[in-house]
Amino acid sequence: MATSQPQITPELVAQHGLKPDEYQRILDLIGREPSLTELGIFSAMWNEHCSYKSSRIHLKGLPTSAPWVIQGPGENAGIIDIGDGIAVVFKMESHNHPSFIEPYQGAATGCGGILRDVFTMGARPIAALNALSFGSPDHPRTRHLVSGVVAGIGHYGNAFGVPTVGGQTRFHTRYDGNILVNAMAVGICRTDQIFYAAATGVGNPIVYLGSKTGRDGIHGATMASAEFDEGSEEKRPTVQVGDPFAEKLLLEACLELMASGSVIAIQDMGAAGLTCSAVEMGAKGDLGVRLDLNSVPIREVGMSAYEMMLSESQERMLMVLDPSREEDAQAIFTKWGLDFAIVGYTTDDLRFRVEHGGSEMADLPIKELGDEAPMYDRPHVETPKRPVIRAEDVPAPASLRAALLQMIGSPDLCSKRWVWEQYDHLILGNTVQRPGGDSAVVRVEDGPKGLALTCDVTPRYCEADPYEGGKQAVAEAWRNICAVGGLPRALTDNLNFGNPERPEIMGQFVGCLKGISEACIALDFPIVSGNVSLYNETLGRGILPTPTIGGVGVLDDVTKSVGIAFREAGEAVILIGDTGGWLGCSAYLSVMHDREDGAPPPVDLAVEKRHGDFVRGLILDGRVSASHDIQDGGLAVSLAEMAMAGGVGATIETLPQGPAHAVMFGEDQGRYILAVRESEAAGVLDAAAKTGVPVLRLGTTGGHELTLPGGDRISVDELRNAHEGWLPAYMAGVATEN
Amino acid sequence: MKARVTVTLKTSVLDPQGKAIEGSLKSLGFDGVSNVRQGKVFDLEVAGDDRAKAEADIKAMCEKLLANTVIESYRVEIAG
Amino acid sequence: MKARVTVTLKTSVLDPQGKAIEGSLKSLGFDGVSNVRQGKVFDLEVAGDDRAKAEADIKAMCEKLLANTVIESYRVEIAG
Amino acid sequence: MKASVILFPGSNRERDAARALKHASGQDASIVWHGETSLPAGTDVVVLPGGFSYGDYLRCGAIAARSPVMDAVRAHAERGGLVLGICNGFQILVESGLLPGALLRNNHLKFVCRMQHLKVERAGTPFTNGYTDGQVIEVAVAHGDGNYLADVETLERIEGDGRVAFRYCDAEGNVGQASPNGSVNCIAGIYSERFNVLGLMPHPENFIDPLVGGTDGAGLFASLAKAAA
Ligand SMILES: Nc1ncnc2c1ncn2[C@@H]1O[C@H](COP(=O)(O)OP(=O)(O)O)[C@@H](O)[C@H]1O
Ligand SMILES: [Mg+2]
Repeated sequence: MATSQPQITPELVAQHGLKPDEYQRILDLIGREPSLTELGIFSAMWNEHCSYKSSRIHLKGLPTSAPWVIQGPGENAGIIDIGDGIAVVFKMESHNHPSFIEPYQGAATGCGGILRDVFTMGARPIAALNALSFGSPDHPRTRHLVSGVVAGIGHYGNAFGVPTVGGQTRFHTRYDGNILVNAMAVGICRTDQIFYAAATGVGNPIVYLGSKTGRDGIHGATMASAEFDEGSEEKRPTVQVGDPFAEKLLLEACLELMASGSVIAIQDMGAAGLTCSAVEMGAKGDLGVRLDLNSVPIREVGMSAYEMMLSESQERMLMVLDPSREEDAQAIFTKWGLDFAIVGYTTDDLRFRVEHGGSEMADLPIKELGDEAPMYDRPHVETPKRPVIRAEDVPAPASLRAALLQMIGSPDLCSKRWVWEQYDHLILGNTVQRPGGDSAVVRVEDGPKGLALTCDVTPRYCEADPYEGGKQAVAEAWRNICAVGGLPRALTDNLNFGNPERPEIMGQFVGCLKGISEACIALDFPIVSGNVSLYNETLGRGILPTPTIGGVGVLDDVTKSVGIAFREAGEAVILIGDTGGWLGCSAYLSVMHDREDGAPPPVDLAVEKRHGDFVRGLILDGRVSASHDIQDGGLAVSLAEMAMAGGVGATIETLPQGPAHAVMFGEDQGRYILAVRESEAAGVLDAAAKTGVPVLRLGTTGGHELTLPGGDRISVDELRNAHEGWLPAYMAGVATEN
Repeated sequence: MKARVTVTLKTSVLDPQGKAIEGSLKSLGFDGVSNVRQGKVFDLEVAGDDRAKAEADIKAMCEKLLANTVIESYRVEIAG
Repeated sequence: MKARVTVTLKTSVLDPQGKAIEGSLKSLGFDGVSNVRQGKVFDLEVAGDDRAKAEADIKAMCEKLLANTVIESYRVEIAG
Repeated sequence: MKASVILFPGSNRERDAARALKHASGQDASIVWHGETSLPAGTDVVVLPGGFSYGDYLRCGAIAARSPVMDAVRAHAERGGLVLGICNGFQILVESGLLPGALLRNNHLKFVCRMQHLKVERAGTPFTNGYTDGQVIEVAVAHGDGNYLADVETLERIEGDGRVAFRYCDAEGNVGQASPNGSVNCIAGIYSERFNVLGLMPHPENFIDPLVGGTDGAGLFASLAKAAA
């Protein structure tokens, strides 16, 4: 073992985020004191991000299989089979903390990371989505964070060349100190052209591809520590900077290389770059790995083994190559102007050995690095149930008309056009349903298949009742897919929570997961990939529990998909599902009364399934001209969105029983609004009755106004001004500060 | 008073632009060129003739807007 | 040899970025600021120690690539 | 029609362009690497596709404009061959001097992707004989640097010679407030002096299919196919 290494002091161990008992575990495992490089390697492998030590035990229980699932959690991304030999590869990942520190680069590199996860498996990305949670609009940093994050996501996706077709954007004071940036990428490949991380064969070359290694994002605390910092600017940790140009070249080079048949295994370098990727490739393939850092392409002089092993420089890949194809591989990468270097080879000794400057810097048992990582069953307490709020006890607005305008002009319900117009959502020429509706729909190559894609969660509900909130997040994703005519197939999740060492937070996590699992099982909607982000907490205040669900659905004939827009006058407007006027925990309560109390609406999964299947059936039979699910803001907001989208109004003659404001703004689940040709109306109502689906004809489309019972009339233009106004005005408000 | 602010990336921060430009210069035949890094300049005028105050104000502008001090450093020059 | 190239928009060309930045600075309370113009700097190294040749080469780089002489002008400084 | 789509590092709408060309002509376009020094024999139309060649670093299109293949493209244009530059392709054309002026950052400084009406200022060119004079079409823009600018004399010449191909306008065809980027005279695209080179910021290549936003872009490629036939 190399000498001239600093003493491993308790402080140094602590700076590496390792608890004393975890360090003891290391000593027992290797039977000696680790070198500094080894300590760094352990800290990378055993941190929450890589080892999932707080969440693993609970994630085990998730439903992850179905006949169409090719690859569940555990690889770079999940994979499903959509028929005709086509596989869909997708995953969602967070870049929360980096985006709070440097919003533009943080969000950009987040997109880069998730795109890499997808094309590492051999898939060409065809769509991206993003779910964003920001602090209160009044918070001094919010504006700066919004503009930086959106510009960063836009720049990376636009330059890379993937359409960003959907997502969510919310504001809540509980994110003031911890914003959430969850990015999702979706790609396609042939089912027989999928690539995995597991290395095979002894003595095969391990190749480094992509950009050079610098001191990007190296473990802050450690780098700052006096021992080997020499206080020099050079060595201080630096924010990762994304280079979408390099990523685009890496994509093309990798796909070309994969097609040439010379790739045995491939793994992108994400968090703790070289360390995690090399260990994973070896461990998954039951092989040892020997790295020679002298041949790692570096950007800065005098980088230590420690720095190279922990660097998070972007746009890099590790690959096990068929030795006989070395020249062709090299040629492809030279053509694309990317670095290509053989940095090691596979061995049969199940050791992870790292050499630098002629001395051995690390020699560790490769499987134990992952398998023996700590796993905690942290104490958790259930979130106390909240009382159900009766609609009668919630004040009605002076004017429904004014209330609706205020609702659709509120930060969470307003149009997010300002966001998605900064994203190229049309590139590739396959975007059939654009941002602004329920799910986005993208055609798969030249068709006939299409994918329905959405991101959903209602953190308000999860905070009030994690179990119901977890169910609801999955149910809403399912609904958003059914609403465009898609068959929900599988989902990816991004579980964002506070500090798991606090039993209440762990209770939220466990509760949400229970709800999510039940919904996945009931809706035949397995989880194939995901990501956990914990410790989203400032000064002891955690974020709202935010388990973002990324749903993927399939249309066998993409031409059958429908959007939310009323297009024709004289069509029947039909409500699907029961309306009880549930105002507890609703957007109405928070927007109009600045209250977030009460139990959230319960989700009946059997009902969700029945209604979703019914609506999808009608759409695929070509009997529906517009369709929208009912979510935040209730019936009135959904009606307004349908009128605004098509510039066609509607006259509503009939409403469900109950207090008007509860009926208009209540958030009962399992509901949709459909527009169908008058000639279809009777048949649709009849079919619903036969299937046991509650149905009610609300009125008829037409004109340029939304007319409510009792005579309230709002012109589509007035609705649009309220809906489109808030975000641009807010962003134009004051200059964004760094 | 006229002033110039020069904003450059901190040394160890990746500069993809500089990298691409260097590559292009080389392919145009300028082989001897190396370590190309790109930065920004802002030319601006500030009212008043209190040099010290101007300098302080411009520093504040850099901290608040002109430079992203997480990844960039800046220099302020006040013209004669 | 180290050198710095400064590229600025010709005065006749209006500068949307400069204008926007000026607006932001004003709304941040820097009322006295005016005529904000944004430009670029390139720091680079050239091989050899023939100052004149270096200067000529770098001028050529500007003409060929670094500046778009339709809208930009440039200045070359060679560090002592 | 024999079309060649030039592939620069960072181009990302080359497939979209090739698809539109094939849709119009039934023939596959050849994808030509930027390092080539000649075009495939018999090339009728050269297309510089959209994207972020060289990451848009330095200036959009600046580095690509100096790549080897551009000499061949220049020669093709001098022979009177047809050249179409879309978005980043337009930026490359101005950077390479094949078209006058420059494309600056959008006046609002943000990337903008949205549907946009265009007025066909001049039908009957090899690029627009599928349209009528003054026809209003709807396609999309998707760019951060589409703010066209030229000095006064150049601008007068372009306008005087009727070399403005498309202007941004509203649904009724009113030019004025409709520019998504602040470009002078709402210019969305211009021709070379001989009308054989066209550069435009919007993306007709993504509008060839009623299922995906309409077919208003198809006319441009149909025109090319006709001209080259
Ligand atoms: N950050 C974002 N990026 C892209 N699209 C977004 C973003 N935020 C919201 N949207 C789009 O705005 C529309 C409204 O969002 P949302 O209210 O969450 O609808 P839903 O719950 O039906 O997905 C959706 O089409 C969504 O894709
Ligand atoms: Mg919806």
